[in-house]
Amino acid sequence: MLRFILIRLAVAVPTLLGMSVVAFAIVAIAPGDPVMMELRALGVVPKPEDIAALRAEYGLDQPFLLRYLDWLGRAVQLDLGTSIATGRSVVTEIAMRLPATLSLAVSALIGAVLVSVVFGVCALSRNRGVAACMRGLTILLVSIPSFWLALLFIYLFVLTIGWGRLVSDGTWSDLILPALTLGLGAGASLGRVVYERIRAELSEDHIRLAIAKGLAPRRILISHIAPRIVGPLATAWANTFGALLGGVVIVESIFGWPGLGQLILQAIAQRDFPVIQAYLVFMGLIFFTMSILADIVVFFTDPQLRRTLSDD
Amino acid sequence: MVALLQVQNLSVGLPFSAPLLDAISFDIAESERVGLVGASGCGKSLTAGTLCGLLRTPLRVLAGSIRLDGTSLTDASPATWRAARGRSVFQIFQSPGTALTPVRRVGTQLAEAAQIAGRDTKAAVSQALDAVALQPDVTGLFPYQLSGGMKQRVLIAMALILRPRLLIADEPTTGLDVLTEHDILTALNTAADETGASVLFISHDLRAVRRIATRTLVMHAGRLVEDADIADLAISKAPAARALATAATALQNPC
Amino acid sequence: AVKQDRYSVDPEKFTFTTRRPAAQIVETAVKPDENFLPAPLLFQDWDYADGTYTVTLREGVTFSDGTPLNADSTIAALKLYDTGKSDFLQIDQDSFEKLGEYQISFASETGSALVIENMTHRGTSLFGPSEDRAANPVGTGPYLLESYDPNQQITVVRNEAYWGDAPYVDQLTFRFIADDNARLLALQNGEIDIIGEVTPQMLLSMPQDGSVVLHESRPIRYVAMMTNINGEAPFDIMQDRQVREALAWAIDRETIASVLYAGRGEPAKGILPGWMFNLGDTHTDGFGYDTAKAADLLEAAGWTLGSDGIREKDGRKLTLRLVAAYPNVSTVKPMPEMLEQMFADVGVDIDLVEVDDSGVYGSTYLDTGEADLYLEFASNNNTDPTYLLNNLFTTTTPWGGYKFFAPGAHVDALLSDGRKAQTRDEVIEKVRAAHRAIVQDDLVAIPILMVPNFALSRPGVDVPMSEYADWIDYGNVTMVNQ
Amino acid sequence: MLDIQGLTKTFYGRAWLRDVSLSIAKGEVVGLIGRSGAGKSTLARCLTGLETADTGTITLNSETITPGRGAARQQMQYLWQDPTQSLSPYLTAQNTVLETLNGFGIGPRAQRLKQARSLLATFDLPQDSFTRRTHALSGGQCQRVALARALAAEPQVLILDEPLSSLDLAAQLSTIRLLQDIHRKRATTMLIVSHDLAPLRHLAHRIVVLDDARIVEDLPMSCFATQAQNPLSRAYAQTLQTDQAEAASLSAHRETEPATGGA
Amino acid sequence: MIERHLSLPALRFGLRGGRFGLMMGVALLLGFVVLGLSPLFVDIAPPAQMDLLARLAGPSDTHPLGTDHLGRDVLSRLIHAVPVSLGAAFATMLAILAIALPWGVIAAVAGGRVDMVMMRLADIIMAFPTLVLALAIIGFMGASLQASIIGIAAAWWPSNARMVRALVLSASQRDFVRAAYLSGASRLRVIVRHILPQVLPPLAVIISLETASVLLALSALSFLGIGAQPPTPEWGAMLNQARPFFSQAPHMLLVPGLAVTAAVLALNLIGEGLRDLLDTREPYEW
Ligand SMILES: Nc1ncnc2c1ncn2[C@@H]1O[C@H](COP(=O)(O)OP(=O)(O)OP(=O)(O)O)[C@@H](O)[C@H]1O
Ligand SMILES: Nc1ncnc2c1ncn2[C@@H]1O[C@H](COP(=O)(O)OP(=O)(O)OP(=O)(O)O)[C@@H](O)[C@H]1O
Ligand SMILES: [Mg+2]
Ligand SMILES: [Mg+2]
Repeated sequence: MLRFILIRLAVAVPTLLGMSVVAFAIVAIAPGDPVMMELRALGVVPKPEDIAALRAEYGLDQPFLLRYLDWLGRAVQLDLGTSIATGRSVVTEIAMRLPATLSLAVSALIGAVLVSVVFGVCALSRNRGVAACMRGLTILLVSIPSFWLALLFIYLFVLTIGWGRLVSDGTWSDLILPALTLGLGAGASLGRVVYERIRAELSEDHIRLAIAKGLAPRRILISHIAPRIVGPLATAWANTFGALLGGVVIVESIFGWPGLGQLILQAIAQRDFPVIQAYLVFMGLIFFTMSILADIVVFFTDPQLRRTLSDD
Repeated sequence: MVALLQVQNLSVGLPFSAPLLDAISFDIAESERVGLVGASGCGKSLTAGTLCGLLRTPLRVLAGSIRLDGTSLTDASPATWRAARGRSVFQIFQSPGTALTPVRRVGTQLAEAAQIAGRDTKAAVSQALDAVALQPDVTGLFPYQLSGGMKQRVLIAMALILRPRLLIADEPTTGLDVLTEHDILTALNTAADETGASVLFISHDLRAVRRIATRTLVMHAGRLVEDADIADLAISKAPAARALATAATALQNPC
Repeated sequence: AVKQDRYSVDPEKFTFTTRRPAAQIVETAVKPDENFLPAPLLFQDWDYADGTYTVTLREGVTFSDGTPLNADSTIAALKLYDTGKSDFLQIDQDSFEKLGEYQISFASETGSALVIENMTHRGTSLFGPSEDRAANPVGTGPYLLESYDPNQQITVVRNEAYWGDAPYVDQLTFRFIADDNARLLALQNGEIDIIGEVTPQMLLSMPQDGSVVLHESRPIRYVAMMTNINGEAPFDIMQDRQVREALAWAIDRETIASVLYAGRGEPAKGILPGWMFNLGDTHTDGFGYDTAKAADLLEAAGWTLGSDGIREKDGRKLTLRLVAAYPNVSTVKPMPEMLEQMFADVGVDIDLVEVDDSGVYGSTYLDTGEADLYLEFASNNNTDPTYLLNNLFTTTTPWGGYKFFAPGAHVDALLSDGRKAQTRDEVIEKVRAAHRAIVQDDLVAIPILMVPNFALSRPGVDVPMSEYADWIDYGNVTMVNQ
Repeated sequence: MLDIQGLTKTFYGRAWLRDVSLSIAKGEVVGLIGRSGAGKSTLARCLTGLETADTGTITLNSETITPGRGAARQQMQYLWQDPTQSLSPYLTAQNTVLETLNGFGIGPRAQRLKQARSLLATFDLPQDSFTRRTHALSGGQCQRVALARALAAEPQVLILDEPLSSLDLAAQLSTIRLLQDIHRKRATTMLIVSHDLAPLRHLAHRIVVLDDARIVEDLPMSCFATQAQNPLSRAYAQTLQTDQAEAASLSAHRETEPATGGA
Repeated sequence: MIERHLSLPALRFGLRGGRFGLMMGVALLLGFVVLGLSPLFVDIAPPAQMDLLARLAGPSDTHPLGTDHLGRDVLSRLIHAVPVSLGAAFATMLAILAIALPWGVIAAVAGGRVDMVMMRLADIIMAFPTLVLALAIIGFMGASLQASIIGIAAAWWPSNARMVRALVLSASQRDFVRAAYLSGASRLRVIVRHILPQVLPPLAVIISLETASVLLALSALSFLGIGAQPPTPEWGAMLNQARPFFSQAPHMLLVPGLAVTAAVLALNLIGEGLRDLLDTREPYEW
C-alpha cells in the first residue's frame, strides 16, 4: 500500500514539475509588463527608477530559467509570493477562498455522485419507459449550459419564490443553489458513465453466472457489479472534481460565491501574476491528489493489480 | 412419470427474421444425463441459454414452451425465473476464464450459492470442494489465481452446493488440455451422482459426451436432428449425426 | 455594494487602493467644493508663493489612536504617503518644515503650483502612525474600522471622537459584488440598500416601478473616443484629421443620450464639464449630427464608397478597430454597438473589441497602438484642472504619456505652463486652450457624452451625491419618509 | 534447420520458459504438447516475434535471426490459436492473401490477384467466399484463409498454435487432412502446438512435451507411447490408449454400415 | 464459439433507444442547418439593425421572438448566430483533432519512451481545469472568438489525445492487426487499413460528444464576455447581453439558452445514438 503510494508519487514528480513550468511560463511569456500594469492600476505616476526598482523587486530583470528556479525554490517552501492586487501573501489569499470553493465543489460532487447513481441505475431499469425517460433526462441535463441553468434557478427560486439570496457570504443555505446548478450537470455526465459501466458489466460472463445462480438484481448490483466499477468510477469522480473546480468559475460569479473562481477571474483581469501562477499550481496539486486517491481506490478494488504491484 | 424438463416446439430468434432455434422438442427425465452435440454455431449454447432464461436482448423465445419440474417457464415473470434459477436449473458456462467475478474471493462466491440454496455455508462449501478434488484453501484465492481447470471445478462445486434439479454444462472443457478435461468430467459425474441432478451436457466432441451420457441429442443448423444412443449415431438417418460420428472415429484412429 | 475590493494590505500600496471604504476612516488635507476648488478640511488655510506652500492646520483634530493632528504628525503622514510607490503629489521630501505647532511648509519637486489641488484625491488621505495600516488604519475620519472580510465586506462604525459633525449613520457595511447584474438584483431583492458603480446596462434594466431609486450628480464623466494619431499601419488611418472629424459628425449624440444612462447623459462638446473650475463651454464648439457632412469629409479624404457599403481608398477598406475597455466595458455598454451602427451608416466598418480587463487593454492595445479608437469613460476626479489632460494627452508624464493620442509639443507646453502658473486664472486659461486643442482643433478625443455620477438605492434613502464617486458621503445618507 | 538455444521468458518475475532448446530439421513436423498455461503459446510467440524472449538465440539455416524482423518475418509464419480473430474484418478473403503477396513482393505484381485466388482455391474454399469478409465465413473457412495467407508468404517454417482446439470435430478432421496435404506437397517445416496428443498422431513426426516451463520429453511419434518416461508424457500416452479403445466401439457400427463413411 | 468482431446484428436490428435518439439528433442538427441557411432564401432583418424605439419588446408579429436591449430582432440574431456558434464549435473541434489525432496515434504506435514523454506532456496540461486554462490563455490574448477557440483547443486536446491513443492502442492489440504485420503488411498499411477503420467509428462518437461539450464551453466563455464580441450574433454572447434584462425581458434569455441547449442536445443525441449503434455488447437481463 505504502509502496504503491510512494511509487505513484515518484511517477508524479516529473508531471508536477512540468506543471509548475507551464504555470510559470504561461504567466512569464504573457504579453504585457506586470509592473506597468500594477502602476497603472494604482493610478500612480511612476518614475523610471520606481519601475526599475519594482521590476527588481519582482525579479523580472532576471533570465527566465533563473526566475523559474527561484520561484520553484520558494514554492516548495509554500512561499508563492505576494498578490500584486491585495498585497497579501498568495497562500493566504488562496487559503481564504479555498474553504468556500471546496465546500461548493465537494457538495456538488457528492450531489453529482448521488444523482449519477440514480440516473445510471434507473436508465437500466427493466421498465423500458422509465429507462428511456431517464436516459433522455440525462442527455438533456448534460446539454443544458450551467450558467443558463443558474440564471433560471435565480429567476425561479430567488426572484419568484424568494427562497435564496443573491449575495452569499458563504453560509450553508447559500450553498444549495450553486451546488445544485453545478451538481446536476455533473451528475448527469457521471450518470452516463455509471450507465455505461453497469451496462458493460451486465454483458460480462460473470454476471451471467450470478444471474444463473438465481441472485436478485440488487444483490448482483451491490456485490458483483459495484466492486468492479468503483475503480473506474473513482477515476471519473476525480476527473469530475477537476471539471467542477473549473466550472465553479462561472457559477461562483453568477451566485457571488466568495471562492477561488472569483479570485482567478479577478486575477486574470488584473494580471495578478503570482495569484494566477499559484492558482494553476494549486489546481494541478488538487487534481493530482484526487487522481492519486482514485488510483488508491482502483488499487484496492482490483485484487490482481494489488498482487502484481506488491509482488515486485 | 412426467419428465423433469419438457421442451416443446421451442423457437428462438430475433423478431421478424428466421429463427435460430427452430421448433425444438425434447424431454429430460429425473436424474437422466443427456448429451447435446452439434457443429459450431448450430445453436447449442442458445438452447442452454434459453433453458436458463438468459437470452440477450434482441433475442427472444418466438414460440414453444418450456416446462421445468411442472412449472411453465415460457413468458415467466423475472421473479419466477429468479426462483427457478440456481435451485431448479443451473448452468456451467463455456468459458471458465471469465465466469467468476474477478474482484471477489472464490469462497465468497461459493458461500453466496450456499445462501441461495439455504444450506450451511461452511459445511456445504468444504464438502463441495472436496468432491471436486480442490484444496480447501482455494476459498481464499481470487479467480485470477486459479488455472482454467480449477475455475471450471469451482463452478462444478457451485453446482454441488446449489443442488439444482437440472444441471446444464455448456462445453465445460473447451480450451482445457486433455488431462484437465479428464478431471473435470470426473468431477461432473461425481456432482451428478451426489445431487441426483439431471444433466444436459453440451459439447461438439463425442468423446467427451461419451464420458457423461449415453443418450445424445444432435443439433444441426438450429434443428434437433437426432435423439439416440451415442453408439447409434454412426448409423443415424441424419447426415449431421453421421458426420460427427465419422469425424470422431477418424480422429481417434491413427491413419 | 460596490464592485471590487481594492483594499490592499501592502502598506506601500495601501494609500491608493482603499478608496471608498477607507474614505470614511481617513481624510484628505482638502476637499473639493461646489466648483471643484479645494476647500479646507484638515488644512485650515494655505498659501503658495515662489514654489513654497505654507499651510495652517486645523486645530483640535486627533487621530483615532489619540495622536493629535499637528505639524509633526502631518509631516509624518505626508512623508509616509510619499514613501509609497505612488509619487503622485511629487512633494520635495527634504523641504518639509515645521513653522509652528499647527503650521508647516513644503515645496514641489517639479515646481508645480497645484499640489494642494491634487490633495483632494482620495489616494492622498493622511494616515496616522500605525504599524499595520491594513488591520488597524488610523485616521481622523468619522468612522472606525470594525471588521474586514477580504473580498466580501468591510464594516465601519461611527467614530464617537470625530472632530467634525457626527454622521447620521451608525454603521456602514460595504459589500463587494463583482457582478454588475448581481448588484442590481441584490438591491431589488432587498439584500442591500445602496449600490455604487452604476452602469448604463443597470440603468436600462432598472425596474421602473419605483422599487429602485436613482440618485445623480451633475454631469462629470465623459464618454469619448481617443484617436490613435500616431499609429503605424494598419492603424494609421486616424492620422488624417478629416477622418477624425467625419467620425465626430457621424455620432448621433442625442439618440445615445436618450437611450443610455436612463436619458441622464448630455451630448458633449468636450471632455471637461463646463461647470467645473468655471471653465464654461464657450471655448469649444462641439460637433453636431450630420451624416452628409461626415460623408463629404470622408469623400474629401479620398475614402470612396465601395459596393459593399464600406468605404475604401487605394484598395484598402475603411475598417477601424474600436477598443472599449476603460475602466471596464460594462461602464459604456451597449454604446460601442450603437456607435458601430452609426459609423456603418457613413461607410465605416468597425472591428469592435470589448475587453473587460484593463490589463489586456493596456498591454495589447493601448501601449502598442494596435487600435484606431479607444472608447473611454472617465473624469477629472480631482481639483487639479490639468490633471486629466496632463495625464492623458502629454508626452511629459514620467511614463511618457499615451503617445498614440498626444497631439504634440503645443499641448505639452500649454499644460506644463498651466501646472506652473502662479494664478488660478492663468491655469484655467491654459487648460481651456489645451482642452480646445484636444477636443476641437486637433480632435484627438472625439467627445460623445457627459454623464452624471449615479447611485441606486432602495426607496426611502437619500444619498448625498457627489460628482466625485469617492466623495459620496455615505455616512450622511438619510432616510426620508414617503 | 531451425535451432532454438536457451530460450528464457519471464512475466512479472515468473519464468514461463526456462532455458528451452529445440532444433527442428528441414521438412520435419514437430508437435508441442503440454498442459494449459505450460508456456506452449509463449514459445510459439517468441519464435514469431510476438513476444521478445529474455535470453536465447534462434538460428534459421545457421543464421541468427530476430523473429518478426527483416527476412525472418517472411520465413517464419504463425497461425493464430483463434483464426477468426487473426483476420481483418475489413478485408475480403482474397485481399487478405493479396496483402501478404504484396507485402513480401511475391510473384509479378499483375499476377498476384490470380495467385491469391488460386491459392484460396487449393484450400477447398468456394469461389463465392473469396470476396466475402471474414465475418461472413465459418470458423473452419477462416482458418483456411489464415492458412492460405501464411503459405502465401512461402515460409520456411510454419508455426501453428492449437490449430484444432477452436474447431468442431468435422472441421478438425478436415484441417488435419489439409495440413497433411500441405506437408505432402511442400514439405514445409512445422511446429504444431496442441494440448491433445491424439490429433498429432496424424501429423507429427516428433512430440515435444513442455511442462513447468521446460522441455521434459522429446521423442519420435512412433515410439512416444512406449518410451515416454516423464509422468506427464505417460499420462498423455495413456489418453491415446483409452481413446483408441473407445473409438473401437464406434467403428463397430462403421463396419456394419459402410455407407456412412464420408468427409 | 465463434465471436464476430463487428456484430452486424446490432446494426441490422437496431431496435434500441439509440436509433430514435440518433434520428432526433440528426433532425435537430438538420433543423439548425436549415435555420442557418434560411437567410439565403427568406427575407430576414439584418441581425445588427437597431430599432431603438422598440427595445426589449416581447414577441410580436414584426418580431416573432421579440427584440433585445437595442431593439434588434432576436429571431434574426438567433438565426445569424447559427453559423457562428456551431461553426466555432466545429472549428474548435477541428483544431483539437488536428493536435490530438496525430499526437495520440504517434504515441500509441511509437510506444515506449516516445509514448511516455508524449503522454506526460498531455498529463501536464490535463492537470489544469480546462476552463481555467482557457481563461488564462484568453486573458493574455485578449478577448475574441478566435482567442477562445484557441484557448479551448489548447486546454482541451490532451484528453482527446489520450482517448485517441487508447483507441489506437486497443485497436493495435487486436490479433488481426499484429497478424497483418507479421504476414507482410507495412507499418503504414497496418495503420491505414487495419487500425484506422477500427478507430473511426468510436472516434465519431467521441467527436460528436466532444463537440457538444466544446459548444458548451465556448458559449460559457462568450457568456463571460470573453468569447465572441458584440455585435457578432452568437448565442453565448446573446445570453451575456440578455443577463441584465432577464427579469424585464425573459425572452432575451430564454431564446438563445434554448438554442444552445438544443444544439448541444442534438450533438449529444447523435453521439449517444452512434454509440448505441456501434455497441456490440448485449447485456443480460436480470
Ligand atoms: N503478455 C503476457 N503477460 C503476462 N503473462 C503472460 C503473457 N502472455 C502469457 N502469459 C502467461 O504465461 C502463461 C503461459 O501462457 P501460454 O499462452 O504460453 O500457455 P499455453 O501453454 O499456450 O496454454 P493454453 O493451452 O491455455 O493455450 C499463462 O499463464 C499466461 O498467463
Ligand atoms: N444475439 C444474437 N443475435 C443474432 N444471432 C445470434 C445471437 N446470438 C447467437 N446468434 C447466432 O445463433 C447461432 C447459434 O449460436 P450458439 O452460440 O448457440 O452456437 P453453439 O452451437 O453454441 O456454437 P459453439 O460450438 O461455437 O459454441 C449462431 O449462428 C450465432 O451466430
Ligand atoms: Mg456454444
Ligand atoms: Mg496457448
